[in-house]
Amino acid sequence: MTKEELKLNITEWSPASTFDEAGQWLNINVEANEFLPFMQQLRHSEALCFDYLFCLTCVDWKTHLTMVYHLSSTKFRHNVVVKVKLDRSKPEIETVAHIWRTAEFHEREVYEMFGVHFLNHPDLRLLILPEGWEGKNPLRKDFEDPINMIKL
Amino acid sequence: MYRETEIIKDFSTDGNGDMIINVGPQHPATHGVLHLVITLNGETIKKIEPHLGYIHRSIEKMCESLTFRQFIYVTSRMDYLSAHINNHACVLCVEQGMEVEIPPRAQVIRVLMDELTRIASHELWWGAMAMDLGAFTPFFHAFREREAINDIMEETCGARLTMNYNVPGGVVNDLHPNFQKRVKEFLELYKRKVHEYDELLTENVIFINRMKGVGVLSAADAISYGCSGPVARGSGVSCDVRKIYPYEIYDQLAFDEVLETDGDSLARYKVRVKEMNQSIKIIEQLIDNIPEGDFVAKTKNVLKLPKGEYYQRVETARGELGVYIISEGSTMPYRIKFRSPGFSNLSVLDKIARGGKIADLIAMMGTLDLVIPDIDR
Amino acid sequence: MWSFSEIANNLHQWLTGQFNDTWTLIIEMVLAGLAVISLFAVLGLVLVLMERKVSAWMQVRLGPNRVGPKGMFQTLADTVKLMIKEGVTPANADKLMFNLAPFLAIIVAMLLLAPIAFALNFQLWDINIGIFYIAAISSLSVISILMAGWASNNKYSLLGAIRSGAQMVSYELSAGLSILTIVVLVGDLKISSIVASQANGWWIFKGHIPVIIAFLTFIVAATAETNRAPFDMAEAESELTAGFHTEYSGMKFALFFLAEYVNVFIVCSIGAILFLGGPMPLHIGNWEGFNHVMDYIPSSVWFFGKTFFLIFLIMWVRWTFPRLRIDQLLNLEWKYLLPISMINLLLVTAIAILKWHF
Amino acid sequence: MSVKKYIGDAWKGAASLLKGMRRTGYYFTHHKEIITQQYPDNRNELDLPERFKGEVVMPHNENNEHRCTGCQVCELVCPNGSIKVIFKNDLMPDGKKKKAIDKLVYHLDMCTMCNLCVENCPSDAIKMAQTFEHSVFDRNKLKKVLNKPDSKIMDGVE
Repeated sequence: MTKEELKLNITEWSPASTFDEAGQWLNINVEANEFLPFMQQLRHSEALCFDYLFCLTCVDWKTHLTMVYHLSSTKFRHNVVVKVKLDRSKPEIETVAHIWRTAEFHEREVYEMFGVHFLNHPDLRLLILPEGWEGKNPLRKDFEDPINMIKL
Repeated sequence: MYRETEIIKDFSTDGNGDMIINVGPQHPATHGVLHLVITLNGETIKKIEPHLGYIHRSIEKMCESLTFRQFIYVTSRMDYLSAHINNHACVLCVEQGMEVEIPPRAQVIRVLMDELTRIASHELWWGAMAMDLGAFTPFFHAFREREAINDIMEETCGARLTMNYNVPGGVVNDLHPNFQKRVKEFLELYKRKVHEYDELLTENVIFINRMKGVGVLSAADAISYGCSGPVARGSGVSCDVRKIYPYEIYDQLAFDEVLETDGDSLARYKVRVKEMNQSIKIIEQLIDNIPEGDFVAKTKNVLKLPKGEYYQRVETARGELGVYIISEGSTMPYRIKFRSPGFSNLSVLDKIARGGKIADLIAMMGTLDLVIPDIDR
Repeated sequence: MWSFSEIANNLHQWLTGQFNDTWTLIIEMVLAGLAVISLFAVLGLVLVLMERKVSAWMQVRLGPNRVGPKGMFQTLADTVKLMIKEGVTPANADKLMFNLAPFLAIIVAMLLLAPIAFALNFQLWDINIGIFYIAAISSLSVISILMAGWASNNKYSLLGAIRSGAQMVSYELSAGLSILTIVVLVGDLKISSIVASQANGWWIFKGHIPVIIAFLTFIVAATAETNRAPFDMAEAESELTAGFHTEYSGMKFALFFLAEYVNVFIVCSIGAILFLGGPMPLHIGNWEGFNHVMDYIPSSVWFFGKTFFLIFLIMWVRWTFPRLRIDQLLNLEWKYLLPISMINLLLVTAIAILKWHF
Repeated sequence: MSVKKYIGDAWKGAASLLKGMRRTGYYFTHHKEIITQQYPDNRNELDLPERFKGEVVMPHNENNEHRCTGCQVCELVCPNGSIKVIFKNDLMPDGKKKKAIDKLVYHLDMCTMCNLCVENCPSDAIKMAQTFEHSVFDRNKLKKVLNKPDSKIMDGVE
């Protein structure tokens, strides 16, 4: 499906989501509270069939965090980007690990790097950082580490 | 004297005879600092839990303080076996925002180098995997061909592994005058020696028995776990970025996407071996048809990307590498995310290894082709 | 003609002339012990160098070439290095068993040397149950590996030891059965009579196809029993780091290493004695001139030539094939080798009863 | 399993093993295929390609003059901060003070050989050398001063 068709299809069942067509793919902004049903619909809808989550990350915008999900369909070869705005002081979002299994590792990475809590995640622990780094979120913009960071 | 209790306490953890064993961070089969905590029942694997981060350098954070010209060189250190392809992904992503036309000569040079890198990477994988399985000789035979590629790289790019040959707009310097001759010599060497690979491993009955039916990954799981590259293609999932979302001149080249449907280690092995032949095919098409012209487009000295988001996916030797740049209009990226193929491919290990033997784990890790700095970034 | 047996006889006569019987016996025992130990040292040095050179040439490499002419003293340098290294005993290891295991391995190897015929009429101990003695003693070597694996208090070692236990007990069967084929043909367990029975031709030529099958079975079983690739389950470098000797260092590790190579030598020499005539020269039917020329080659050269040929065969196999998995290893034994060698033994028995062999 | 298949499998397996042994046996007897380079011995014959990136050096001419103006482009462009330019003030014959480099400090231990400094140098003062034996026992020895003592800038380089 092209960008326009995707937009029409998604507006049908999710009128609340907003779109941004600036980049190469269709960007969809979703509210955190309707995020999980939205993603389930993307995955299981016959016409969309977004079965391949190829990138899951988070961006720190200093005022808020944004979760970014890059989805693709191995059947129809169309892509979308789903974005969810999160509160920076208490970021919480539903996990998608049961929809796309790859999210389990990616969410663990985001959890330790940005401190986003994934609700109902099967195994939310530190993956890359050693013990004792809970609560420190190295990829946030205000992270300071005088020992391990070298300022040029 | 005899400390029976201590020994028994050490070996068994929960009273039902399970044994927890640490493979890595220093272990001959992990090829790097991967740490796997394995729960064993006898020789049978019950659970695998990867512990990462031993070589995490936080490249994403580093890139936030480097300019768009500088950060490319850091990415060579992610997947060091396909360093050129990593750089390629980064420059393609930067070029999306630059509105510059890449000269055709530069495109062909980049693709040629990509494919040479791919062969070199698969060559190393082949030898190292054979060594993991206990056959030491193939390792040296594979390195003989790989060394020929490295010499070509050294002559043209000035380095053997982390070439740093790509710049936004083209490549650093023109091909070495000897390049075509050397590549043809390599092609001839490869064709003369490639049958040894079959004789030493592919047709060997011990090898086939070690690989067949080991670590079966279904197509649905491969998609769900986000696998890419030869791992997914071994399960019959068509995911070659060069075919599906072609970049550079890949849409003008004749080559096949290698697919196997068994999903076991042998299928993944076959995909990689056949992929080497496809890369040879691509190089043969291009080596006599390198267009004349500039090798780099004129670009501004200070690079600024317009505000926006850029995503570029390329096919490295290990799978799909994604570079996600968010620019705020300055000379440095606001945020960079590298979607590394190894990270997703590693997550499938627990799924496919359960119920196998320790020796199977070696075969599976070998055919997943993990490069640890790529996973840790 | 110059030969080992003549030297031994002359020495014995000279000693009996000088001392009384008891002292002669004691001195001869000491000399034999020294000879065995020096043979051990020489075998270790030669075989390690041979292995490294063979592997290097198969791997398009040069191999050791820095220490001494053509790298001949490389293993000597390695030995010196291993001797001056610290022999660490892990804190939680069972210290007695841990330190005893390498010595047990080497003692078993030494015991096995006793009945081997290095040349015609040159044996340390021509015991009348020679082959039976070898089969019995060689199964002791698994104990040293189990001891080392258990006492190290290391999970890799334990897994390696258990694997090795399963493997050795299994392969003992087909090795024993293929040895039995020759015993059936000869009708004697004594090494000297087995050798003597091959004066007119080696068993591998005289015994038709069944003996060739027994020979191949024996080579496979021998490789497995000495824990060498492709059957090196107990070490399995890429799986269990170093298997049962993960925790060993310095000279204790060197003893295991030495025992492995001496075991290889011993199984190959047994193979040579049983199937290839041991010290017997190659004779072909009625070619008198040819046979005469062959007789001029000393019997010890024949013996060592055959043994090293078999060792080379085992090394060749080692540097070509990938390792088997433990269950495949046991499948190979119980589903292929054992049935084959049992049927084979029946055939050989029939041949022996009907006197079909040459 | 039929007997025919059992024997056939065993035969095929043995044949594949023999094939591999033939290959290794070939290399065992053909020593001219050996590819080993005897490295420290062949140092004199080693020819590294002229583009090989070994370390950054600053060429001087016979009058102990270099071409570095101290523009600091290399320092700015280096991704790792491995180049540091330290200035001094030269007293010109006409009494004016002129800024010149005192030391161009290069940290080989931090360098990734990306070649950016050499490419961006406006006066071609630095280049890559074809050396690769950099190992030393003390990390401080990898901190190098590229300009020679008492060296001056070449005439006519601005």
